[in-house]
Amino acid sequence: MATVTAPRQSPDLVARVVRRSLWLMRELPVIPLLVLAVLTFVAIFAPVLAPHSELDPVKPTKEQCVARYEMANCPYVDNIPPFWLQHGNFNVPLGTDYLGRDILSRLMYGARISLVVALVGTLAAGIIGTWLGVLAGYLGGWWDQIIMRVTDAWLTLPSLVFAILLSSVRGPGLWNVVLILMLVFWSRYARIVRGTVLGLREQDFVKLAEINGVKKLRIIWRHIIPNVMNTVMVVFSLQIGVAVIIEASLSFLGVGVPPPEPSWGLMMAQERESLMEGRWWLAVFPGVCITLLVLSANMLGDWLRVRLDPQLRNR
Amino acid sequence: MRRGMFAVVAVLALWLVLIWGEAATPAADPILSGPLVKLDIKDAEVAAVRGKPKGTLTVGMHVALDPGWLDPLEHIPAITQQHYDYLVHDALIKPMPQGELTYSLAEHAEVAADFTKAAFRLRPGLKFHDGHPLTTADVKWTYENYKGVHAKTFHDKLERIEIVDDRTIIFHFKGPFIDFLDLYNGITTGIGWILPKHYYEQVGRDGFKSRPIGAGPFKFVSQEPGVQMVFEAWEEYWRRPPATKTIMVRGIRDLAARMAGLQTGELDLTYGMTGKLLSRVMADTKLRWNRNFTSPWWLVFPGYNEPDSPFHDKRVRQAVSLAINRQFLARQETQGIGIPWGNWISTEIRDALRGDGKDLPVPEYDPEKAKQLLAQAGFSNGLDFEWYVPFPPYFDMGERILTDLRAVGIRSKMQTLEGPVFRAQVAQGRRGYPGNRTVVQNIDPRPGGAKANIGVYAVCGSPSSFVCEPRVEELWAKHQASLDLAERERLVKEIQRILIEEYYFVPIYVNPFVHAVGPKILPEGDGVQHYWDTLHAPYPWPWEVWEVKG
Amino acid sequence: MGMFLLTRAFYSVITLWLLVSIVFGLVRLTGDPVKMKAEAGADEAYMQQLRRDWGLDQPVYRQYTSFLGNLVRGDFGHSFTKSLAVRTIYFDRLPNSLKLGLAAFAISMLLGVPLGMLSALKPNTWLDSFGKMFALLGLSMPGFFIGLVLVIIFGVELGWLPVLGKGQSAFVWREPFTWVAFWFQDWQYLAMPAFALGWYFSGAMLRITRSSMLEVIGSDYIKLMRLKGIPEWVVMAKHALKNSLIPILTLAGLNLLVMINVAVVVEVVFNWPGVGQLLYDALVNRDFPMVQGVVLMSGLLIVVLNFVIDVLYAYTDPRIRLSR
Amino acid sequence: MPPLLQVQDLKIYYSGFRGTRVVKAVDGVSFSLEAGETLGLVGESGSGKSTTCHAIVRVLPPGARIVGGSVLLEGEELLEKSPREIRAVRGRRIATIIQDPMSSLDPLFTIYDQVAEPAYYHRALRGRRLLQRVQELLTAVRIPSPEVRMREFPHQMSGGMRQRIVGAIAQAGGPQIIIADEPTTNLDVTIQLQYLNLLKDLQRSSGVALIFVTHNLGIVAKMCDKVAVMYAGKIVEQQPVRDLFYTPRHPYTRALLDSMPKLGSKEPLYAIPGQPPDPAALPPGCSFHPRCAHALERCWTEEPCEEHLGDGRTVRCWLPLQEAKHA
Repeated sequence: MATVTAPRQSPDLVARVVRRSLWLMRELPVIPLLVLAVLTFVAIFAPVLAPHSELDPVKPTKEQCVARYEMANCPYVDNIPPFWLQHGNFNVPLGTDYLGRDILSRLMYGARISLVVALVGTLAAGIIGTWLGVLAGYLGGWWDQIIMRVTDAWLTLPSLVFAILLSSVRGPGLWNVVLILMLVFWSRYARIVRGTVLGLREQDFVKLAEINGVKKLRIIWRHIIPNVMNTVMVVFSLQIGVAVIIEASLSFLGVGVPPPEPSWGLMMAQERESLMEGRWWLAVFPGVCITLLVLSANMLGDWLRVRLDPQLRNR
Repeated sequence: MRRGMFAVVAVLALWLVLIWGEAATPAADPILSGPLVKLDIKDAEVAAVRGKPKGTLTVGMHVALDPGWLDPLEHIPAITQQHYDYLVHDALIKPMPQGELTYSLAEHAEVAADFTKAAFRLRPGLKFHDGHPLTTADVKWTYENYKGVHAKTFHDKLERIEIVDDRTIIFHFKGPFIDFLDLYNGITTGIGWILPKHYYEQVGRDGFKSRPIGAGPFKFVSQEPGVQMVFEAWEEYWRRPPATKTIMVRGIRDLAARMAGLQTGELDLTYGMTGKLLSRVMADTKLRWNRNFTSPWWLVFPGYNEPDSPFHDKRVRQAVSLAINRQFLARQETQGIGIPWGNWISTEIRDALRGDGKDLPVPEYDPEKAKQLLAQAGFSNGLDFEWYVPFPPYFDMGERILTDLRAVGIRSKMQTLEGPVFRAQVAQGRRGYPGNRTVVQNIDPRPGGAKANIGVYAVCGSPSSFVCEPRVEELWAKHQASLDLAERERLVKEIQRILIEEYYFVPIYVNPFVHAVGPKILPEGDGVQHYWDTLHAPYPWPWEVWEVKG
Repeated sequence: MGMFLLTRAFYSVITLWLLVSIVFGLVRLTGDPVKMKAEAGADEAYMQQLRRDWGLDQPVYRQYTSFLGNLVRGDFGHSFTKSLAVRTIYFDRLPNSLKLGLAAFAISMLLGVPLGMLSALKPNTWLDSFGKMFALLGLSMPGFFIGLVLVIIFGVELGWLPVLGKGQSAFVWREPFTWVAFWFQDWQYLAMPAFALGWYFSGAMLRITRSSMLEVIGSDYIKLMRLKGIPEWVVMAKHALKNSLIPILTLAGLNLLVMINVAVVVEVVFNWPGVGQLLYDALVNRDFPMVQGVVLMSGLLIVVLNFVIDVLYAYTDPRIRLSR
Repeated sequence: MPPLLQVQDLKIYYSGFRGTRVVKAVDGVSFSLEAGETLGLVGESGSGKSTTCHAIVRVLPPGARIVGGSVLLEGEELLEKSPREIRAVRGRRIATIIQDPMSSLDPLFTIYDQVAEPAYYHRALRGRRLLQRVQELLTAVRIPSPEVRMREFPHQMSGGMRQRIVGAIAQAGGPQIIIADEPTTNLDVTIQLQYLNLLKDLQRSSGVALIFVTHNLGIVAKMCDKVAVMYAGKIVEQQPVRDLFYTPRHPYTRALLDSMPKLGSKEPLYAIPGQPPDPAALPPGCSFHPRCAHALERCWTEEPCEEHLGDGRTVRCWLPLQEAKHA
């Protein structure tokens, strides 16, 4: 009945590395990571990778001008379709917009805006929210009451409404969007971190430090903060997707990143009318980019959540 | 054959009698004693035949609807409100296709030669929608209770109002009030539109806004604030019964949605169809469209006269003008129907200089020269300014201009504001824009002569001042002091020339405010264009003449 | 339990007061609202008069106290751009939003809850993967993108559905015969916005249903139920559902409120004249009394709902109900 | 006549999502049980005891599959029954008591609801008779004033009471076998004793067979007729309880016995060296060899077969202990 299994030998190194990486591949969400990596790469190296300027029209040839406008000389040719459609060409692979600008280049620079806004905004919110959450949870008493009541009031406002409200105070602009994201999202960290800290405060290593007379700030710094980092990481990864959507929505509604910057949401808003003309790609390309980015961020976030903090449910 | 001839003669005779009768009435008894200003007020056309109203006209407005528009007492200076004034209310005199001043509720008007008195006589038998008679008491009450734009001017200048009888009223002013008829003329301000005293006092401000009545051709039926308003023909309107039974106005800001509505027949009339979808409007054989030239676009540089502003240098302002490819811009934005123009005031306006080369040259497009000028002004690497603020919702056009500017090295980003916010900032003039690195793109089809536009934007004392120059001030002071109309005209034209030649205003092209109508609108073919005959009107009033298929 | 509810009620009031103050403060930060009413050529006197009309010539603390006082009386002030009382406009728009919100809510529940339950019952199967992907996509696609894609396909290409507003039917408070008819008319207008709005929330519903069902199903008492040999559907319908219902209903309630009050993006994309569009219009037009009104109404409803959930929670869970 | 319950070569594997990782949780388990008999199933946590029990009534966590073997209840194959048929076995013929009394009752339903359910579905009792039956059951497990307590909710009961209620639920369907999966782990020692006595009494009065899962050898000695020792998914030794304690044949059993504290002894306790094996990565050969003091070369490579020693005794070892006297 008992069959003899393979003899125990030291497997050779190559096989081990291969096995190990195969195992990692199974565990890691490969596709989302790949998408994120590509988008980040594109965002960082947009000036090198982009075939054209994101703000200036692509210089047309004389033939194009004649064909399109019956003019020998024109500043740009608008609404060139993507290369697989009739009249498309590989110089502008995804075509041009109504101002003759290369869509591919605009999408590449758009990745920059989305990522910078979402990352910086979420990070800043994370720092503020974590500190407030730690203070509320660890110090307790009035600190807790005041911080948590403000947090509750803050959370009452749906995030998009709050963001629009703030944007009407601050006006449009990339860094204003970052500020808005920070102001909107800190409360989510504060609420969750506080809960985690309440649990930590009762743990023996904290009690021990307290008995030994370690200063509060030092306890927070040495014992509390490192232990809430898992929670913070998970919330962070899940908030990034939301932040990207909020930025796109604000720009779509015309209160976010101002033109002519190529924010994806803005690109969609500007080309809404082109849908009626059958030029669906103008609005769909940026939409697909947003969806890909958010989807990847969310999948990564889910994976992190399972890995780092199974208790944390849909927040 | 003989019978036909006879009929023609009979009709001719009848027509002559009518003409005679029409011509006879204005020679009524004078109200004021003493010398009078010679007024050019046209007579109203009263329909002889009274037909039955039929059909529904659905209008797609490109802005959200404001119930406040139904109350002229709190009139805002936006021309959009006149859309509703003309529906529900009526004025003593108002612009009509016949002329800028046309008799409506009044059948006779006089202004004393020293501009200190004005008198009106109402038509006999006027009524409000509820059947209550409209008398001079309502006219007086409306004047005294007016709170809207220019209210202070009216109240400060008024000495007293004298009611001679139910149909005759005299306004006595403290001093000469030269602009009185321009302002009382049912446009620019709301004070000319007569409201029912008894009803307004009964229901109050909010009540009136939610259910207004007036003396206009259409009765208010219902509204969803911001979404839609429904009006119904009032067959007892003095001039004629409206030809359309129901007018429904819907607020749809999105151009694509208005386009879709037109094509599906959900909308019969839309405005502001310029931009990305114009070619589609033009291509659709079911639709009829036309341009309706309102006024030229212009750029202005708030704070240009401060030394640290990059636009302080005339060469930079000139470079901006040279950088704009007006021909191509008009082609992209308006399919080539916008006319590149050299003045910032519309040619339809009294005393305006023409900008097509007759009085002022069409501005040229020369990016190389623009770059040279910039380099001479010390901006050889180009310059960045803070905001480009286009007139809403012409954001595409704004970005096109911004792209032209980028091509010569003038770079910026665009601030997209909604209508009220944009207008409010313009209203504050230079103070509406912090810093002095902003370019504003505006348009203002303002009736009341070229002096009205200059008085608002180009003199130091105006709250909305963008230009403040000693040379202009001097000429303006002379203009204000003068009672000689010919000299006033000469001065106004001189000011316009300075403003353009110094590039304080950079005109672009005359805006064709394109409207489109669906197949339901009568008459068939291009006859529909006569609805737009009223001078200075971007919208097709009077509404009582609109005909649709039943 | 009395003590518990009293504390919760007190917290709710504090939260509301803070919310009101935050909104009031933010709105004051935006500068002089009167300037928004002015236009080129408007004179200072006109603006002064407006300022007096709206009580803006008072010092800030007086404005604040009278603002609070008015709120307590249910008076949200007058809209700047729509010229009527904020309350009137809000309640005129509310039926439209309710119609859209309820339809989207129904979609989110009908898609989200059963799919979530199925995913939980058959974890790690193709069905679960499909559910996961469906939820993730819904959560990852911005509403305006779903909206635009729907418009392209069903509005422009196929021409099946209208893309313009909510149709002719209207709910008019003054005309009672519209009160019933309104809900049953013009469904073709409702289809796309309701789906665009519903998908996002069905994603959220699916996830919460799945996770809370999984938690319950994994619990010992469900295991014991099965070991007792009780029919599976009884176990699911009676025990598992009742136990996982609290988080599901909490989220559903909040979602419903959000869908009704602040579906800004979808309402803007589809020209749906609801509260969300009202809020957006008010914001971009700097109509601050209107903004305050809508934001406070939505905040108020959420605070009230949270309180109601606490009360219901206390009642359904014997552990709280039977405590002091 | 076949035995009441016969488990033959039962194999249960857990697999990951895409079938990538296979964990042999139960690997070839066989035992049998007669009416009125008590079988003890002993082993460290993770050795497959609970999985075996749950597999008998086919309530398995997601991802677990029965890959082979048979389970015969009075000669009927349970593994081939339809879900509907197996449900009729659960609670009615084989009842189960699970580990945690604190969490095994639904907090939202009354005690009455939960005790009544098996009687409602399996014995088709309704109305007054159902009420009576529940009262009887609660009385039988010595719940004071049952007519009052059965209207209460689980959180109002003490731990011991809850566990007795779970016992009552197990009785409610009138089963032939009760599987008790570590029913006393979370109870205080005195309450443990009470509970075990109660179970013994119930068994005596109703003649039900018991499978008693535990890691506590003391309880085994008190409760069971025969014992099966599990290690890493396999039964390594099976003997009547007395023989097992006096002549353990497998080194693991021996080690377990050695690690029991003995009254009056001051010697340091013996601890089995090493860690319990990771079921996902079992060592080749005999799973116990890394911890075995007597491991041979053979133990590293070849897995021992199950050796039958007569009278239902079995052992899985290349070098069974020969009559080693237990001190």
